[in-house]
Amino acid sequence: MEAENRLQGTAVTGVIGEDVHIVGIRIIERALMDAGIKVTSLGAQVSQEEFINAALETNADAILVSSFSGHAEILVRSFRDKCIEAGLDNIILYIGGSLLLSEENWDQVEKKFKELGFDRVYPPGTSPTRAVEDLKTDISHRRRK
Amino acid sequence: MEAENRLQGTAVTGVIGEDVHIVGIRIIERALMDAGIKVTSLGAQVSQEEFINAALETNADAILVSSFSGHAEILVRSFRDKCIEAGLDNIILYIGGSLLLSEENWDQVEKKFKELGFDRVYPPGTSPTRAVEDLKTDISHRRRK
Amino acid sequence: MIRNKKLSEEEFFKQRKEVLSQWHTGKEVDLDEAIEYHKNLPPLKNFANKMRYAKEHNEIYASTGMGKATVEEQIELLQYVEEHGKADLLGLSPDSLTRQNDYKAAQQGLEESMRTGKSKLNGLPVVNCGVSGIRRLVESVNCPIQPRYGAADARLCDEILFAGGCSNSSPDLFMDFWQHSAKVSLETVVNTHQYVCRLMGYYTEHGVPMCAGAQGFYAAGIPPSLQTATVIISLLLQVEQGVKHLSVKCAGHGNLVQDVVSSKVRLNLLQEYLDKLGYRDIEMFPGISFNLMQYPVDIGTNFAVVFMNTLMAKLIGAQQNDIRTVAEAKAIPTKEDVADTFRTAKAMENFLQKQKIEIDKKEADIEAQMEEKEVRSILDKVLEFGDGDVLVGAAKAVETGVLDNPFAANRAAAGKVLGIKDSEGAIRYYNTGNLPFSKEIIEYHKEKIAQREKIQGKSINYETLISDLLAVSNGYLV
Amino acid sequence: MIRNKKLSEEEFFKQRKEVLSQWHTGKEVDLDEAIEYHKNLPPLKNFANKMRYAKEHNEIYASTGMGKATVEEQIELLQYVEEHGKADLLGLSPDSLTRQNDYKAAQQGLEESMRTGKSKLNGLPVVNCGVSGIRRLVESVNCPIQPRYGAADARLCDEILFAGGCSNSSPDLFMDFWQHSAKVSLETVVNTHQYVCRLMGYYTEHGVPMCAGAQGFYAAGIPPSLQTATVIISLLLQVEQGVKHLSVKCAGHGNLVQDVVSSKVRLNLLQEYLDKLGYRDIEMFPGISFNLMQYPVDIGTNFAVVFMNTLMAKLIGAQQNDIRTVAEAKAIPTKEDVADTFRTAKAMENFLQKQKIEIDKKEADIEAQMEEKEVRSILDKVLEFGDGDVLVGAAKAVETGVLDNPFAANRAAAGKVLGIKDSEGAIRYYNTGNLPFSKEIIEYHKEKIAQREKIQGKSINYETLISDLLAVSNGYLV
Ligand code: B12
Ligand code: B12
Repeated sequence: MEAENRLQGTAVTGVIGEDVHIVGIRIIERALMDAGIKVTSLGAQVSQEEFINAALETNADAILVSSFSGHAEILVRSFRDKCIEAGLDNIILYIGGSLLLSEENWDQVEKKFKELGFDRVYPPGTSPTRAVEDLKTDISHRRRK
Repeated sequence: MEAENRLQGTAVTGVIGEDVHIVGIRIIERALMDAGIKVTSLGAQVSQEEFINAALETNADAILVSSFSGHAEILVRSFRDKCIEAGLDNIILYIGGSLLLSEENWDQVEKKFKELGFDRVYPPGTSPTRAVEDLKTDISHRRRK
Repeated sequence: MIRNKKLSEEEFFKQRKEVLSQWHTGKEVDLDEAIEYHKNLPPLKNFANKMRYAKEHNEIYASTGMGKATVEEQIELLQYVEEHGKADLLGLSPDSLTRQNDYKAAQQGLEESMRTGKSKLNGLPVVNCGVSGIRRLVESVNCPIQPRYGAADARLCDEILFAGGCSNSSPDLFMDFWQHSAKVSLETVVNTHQYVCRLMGYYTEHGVPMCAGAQGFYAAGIPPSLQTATVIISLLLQVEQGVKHLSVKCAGHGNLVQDVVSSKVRLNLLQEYLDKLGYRDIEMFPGISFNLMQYPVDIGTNFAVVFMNTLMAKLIGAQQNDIRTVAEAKAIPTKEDVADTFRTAKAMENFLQKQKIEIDKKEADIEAQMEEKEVRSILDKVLEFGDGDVLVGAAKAVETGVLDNPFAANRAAAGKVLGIKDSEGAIRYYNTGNLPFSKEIIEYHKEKIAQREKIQGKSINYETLISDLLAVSNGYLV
Repeated sequence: MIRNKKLSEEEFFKQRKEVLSQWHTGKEVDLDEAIEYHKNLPPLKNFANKMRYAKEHNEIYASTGMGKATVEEQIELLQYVEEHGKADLLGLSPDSLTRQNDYKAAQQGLEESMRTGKSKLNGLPVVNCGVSGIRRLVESVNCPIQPRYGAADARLCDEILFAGGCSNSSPDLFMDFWQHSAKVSLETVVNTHQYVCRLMGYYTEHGVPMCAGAQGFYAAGIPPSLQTATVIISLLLQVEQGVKHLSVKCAGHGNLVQDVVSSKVRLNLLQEYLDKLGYRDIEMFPGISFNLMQYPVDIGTNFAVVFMNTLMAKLIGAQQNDIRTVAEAKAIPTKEDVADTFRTAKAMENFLQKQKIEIDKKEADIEAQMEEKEVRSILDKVLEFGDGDVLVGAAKAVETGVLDNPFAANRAAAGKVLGIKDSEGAIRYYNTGNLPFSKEIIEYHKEKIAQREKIQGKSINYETLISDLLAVSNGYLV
């Protein structure tokens, strides 16, 4: 327990595409920082390239993408591939927010974005604590590899 | 047209069974009277026998049964047969109100009560005018026979 | 013979034997054991206690009727509504055969429901379920369960409900006489109600607070003063038999000034008559319902009705927000219907709880003055008729139309009084029938109606009456 | 260079050429023809006219955004809502690619939506649909269609909307600068907004009333004075360019005294500054929205939110009741979602229209005094900064945090100010950042917060901030 609490990590956060919905990710960022994770916050309207460059610069463990516009499916196409191309081999990728335009079965949404290369997918209303716990676990796994 | 307007008839009205929902039928009665139909109003909590006796006494063209309790199906069982037994051979039978306990497809409800011997079946929210028009038509048919 | 006088213990227990023998479950009722049972329930399962808690904490509780044909279905419903509807009070509606004391037919319905697994009754056959059935309900949830029904003779049903752990009832004289039975006499209803109240008084005297209450009668479309008069009469019957906790209900019609005023007038005059007639230490809990003749079929309009009901509750300082579910117009509501409705009401209550809003004071003063005069005219006439005995007077008042109701199911109502909305949606007397009103009062109402005719540019007729009755159901106030 | 000065006709038409060449549909816009087109529309299809009608008839109109990817889908939506939602105003939300001027990507989305028959955009790609597309919408319904969106650069989109027959827009300086773009500069947004307002002024001067308006910024969780200051600045930009009809919007937070007061203060101070700066004959239409950070997921709570919004609208005398559909938290609402919500709002409005209710006057007076002082402090500082020019001052105020917003998407915001609820649900300054407030003001807010801490018996922290932001979404006020 002790060890886990001291465990640190670094993450890049932002809202992808033309999207300005900033509040959800702000809340997540704050929780991550409180948990001792170093956060590079890119804010709203961030492109895939900006995410990747920031991750390279900060040697990040994870990229946390937020999206509320309903255009996520289009906006994250081949994001994982580009990460790998840039040398971010086993970087942790999360996505959360209001991902699709119409209300759909959550399991299906999750499956879709996992296929698009994300390790974890979060619906609206996700508790920050959950995201923090997940990230801590995933970072410790990643580092043990 | 003229003739039709002067056409009269007599009807017995009431709420069947243990049911006290009196307002719907009061509104219908008033409309019938305004249209020149003689109404014998039995009020609430009327038994099958009371309906039949009143119809015999007044030589009625029609019996209008109202029911809101949701117990209508049980309460009107063999009503048509009893009418025939009592000599009310081709009396017009209407029923209206909130007939069943759960929301069901109206067509089905209508079918059910037609099978139970009613000539016409009316849902909640029926306009009094519609009932009056129907009754005038049916009485004129009946009298022509 | 009608008399507003407490039943002697002897009379009461004599009658009680007879009552309990009406159906075999009557044998299950043991008064001393029941009192012990109540004393061992958590304090906030007691209805009066919960009402007092609400009053002290400035809370408003949604309440409504809810009834299924079997104890199992009823438990499922109550638990669902408690959890998903965030309910503070739960309801229990007996079916209409039980209300009419046809326990045999109710038994058939119960058995058929159990056999088919489908509810064949419009409520719970309480008497057939017996004391043990009701206790299973009471023990399955945390909230108090509020029996909600009217009946000409609820004696056995209430015996079983109380012994089962319920701690309130509405032995509402005029509601039950006029609205819930077609042929019964006032004398009979007075007797059965005195019995029930005597029973509630007995529990109360033995340390179990029982809460009674009244709303008068189903007064959609009728100005409030007539309802207020009947409420006060009903409550005077209750307190005479030893009831100490009263739920004083009011039917809103949608004009908030009128609705708030009528609740205030009701509470003030009740206190006045209680004092005058010497009843002490009576606790009152105001409640309100939006009294429609027909609930909206459209779901959107239904939510708007719940909202008005809650706003009324806030403005009058009610503990009980007496609502109907958003499926009311259709059929017996499902558990989801009830829970959705309760959850909305709860959120509205939460949003309104601490707000500082009020009705226009000047308008309210005029309205209150007139309404007080009207109620006093009726009640003083009733007391005069009865030579000080409010029930003796009530009997004569019904005969002469001094107490009246145009939409009574019971034949014993003059049925002359009619109401109509004014231009702002308050209900006015269109026809005062035989109400003992002064010229001033009659003129006041006439003027309000004339004002509407002027504004709308057309005169009022029977069509207007009907359209007024159905206005709110269609999404309008006037 | 920033200046609050009317664009000369020359400058305007020069810039206009450029704007219209950004996408091929720009060619369709012919200003003189468009003015004729407007003049031939029924008068009540004009937004300002309809607002005036509402004001004169004491009516409240529900309004909300609604957008589908194709003209056909949008027509279906609007007609459905007009009929089944009993709507008085219809909405039109452009998609977010269009808002960001990415007309190419929007074109792809449009084509894909047409091909698949499934909406692939979060709104209508207005520019791609062109003038003829918008006219088909306008002609398919009876209500005015209200474009509802924010964008850093809406010049082309508004050109097309106006030429298509729409007669209002919200060139809302701070909303668009802070909320609708991450990287744009204030100068750019000022310029684009001056252009749009000059265009609206042009129509107005040529006999077609165009209604602009502002809400300031998306101020969930932030006390009203800051929003009021930004609203007034936005509106001063608008009137300088020739706009004569203003929709003055306010974001309610749920405490009715505060919400009503902030609308009043906004209108009064706006009038004061208009007079002071010499703008005449400006018509104002108040509107209100319940400004939540997160709309409730639960349908019941959602209806309660619509109800609060409508109650606010009634209490402030709004013409526009700016609501969200009951599906807001989930996804782009279906036509049924919109119609259900509108129908409820309509019934609520009908029920409330003639009611005589009001907020507590004493409380309101104190609140109004403080809020006026706050707004004056900010605006006077802005004018001081700008040497009388409100926009020059605004630029400096943003830099120094005299105008601030903690939840801006734009990086250009000090982000120091924070709000928190007091014990009655009014929003107070938890942190006043660099706002130029007197000690009296700061103490007032501190005291209110201390009062809450005392009542709740615990001190306020970041968790409280978040739970306050989400309280209404979960069915509570505080
Ligand atoms: C506030 C808001 C706005 C504000 C944004 C202000 C700002 N700068 O942030 C404004 C008014 C500017 C706006 C604009 C628009 N919006 Co908007 N908006 C909202 C609203 C009301 C709230 C969103 C929000 O901030 N919630 C608060 C946070 C705390 O919510 P949350 O979901 O619980 O957040 C948690 C999780 O999502 C999770 N999470 C989020 N991201 C991530 C990422 C990771 C990695 C993890 C682990 C977790 C995580 O953690 C968060 C914290 O607990 C929603 C509707 C709603 N939900 O009520 C619509 C909504 C998101 N908007 C929508 C739309 C379409 C738009 C517009 C296109 C136009 C329009 N129709 O209004 C424009 C787009 C502008 C643009 N260019 O992007 C749609 C999206 C539709 C869809 N997805 O299908 C919504 C759902 C409304 C709707 N029903 O139509 N909007
Ligand atoms: C008012 C009312 C009462 C009042 C009745 C007052 C009175 N004396 O009339 C009181 C409070 C006493 C009452 C009691 C009960 N009620 Co009740 N009541 C209602 C309510 C709110 C309105 C009914 C009404 O009068 N509508 C006004 C008229 C004008 O409506 P209408 O339907 O549009 O009427 C037209 C048509 O129906 C048609 N029509 C009707 N009959 C006929 C007949 C013919 C021949 C024709 C041509 C046309 C016709 O014409 C009418 C005029 O246009 C309804 C719910 C609702 N609809 O909103 C429940 C409702 C009818 N009640 C119901 C129930 C269950 C009860 C109770 C058992 C207990 C309870 N749960 O409340 C008790 C039963 C008491 C008893 N012994 O019968 C249920 C019935 C359930 C079902 N059918 O499945 C309803 C639907 C409520 C619900 N959702 O649970 N009730």
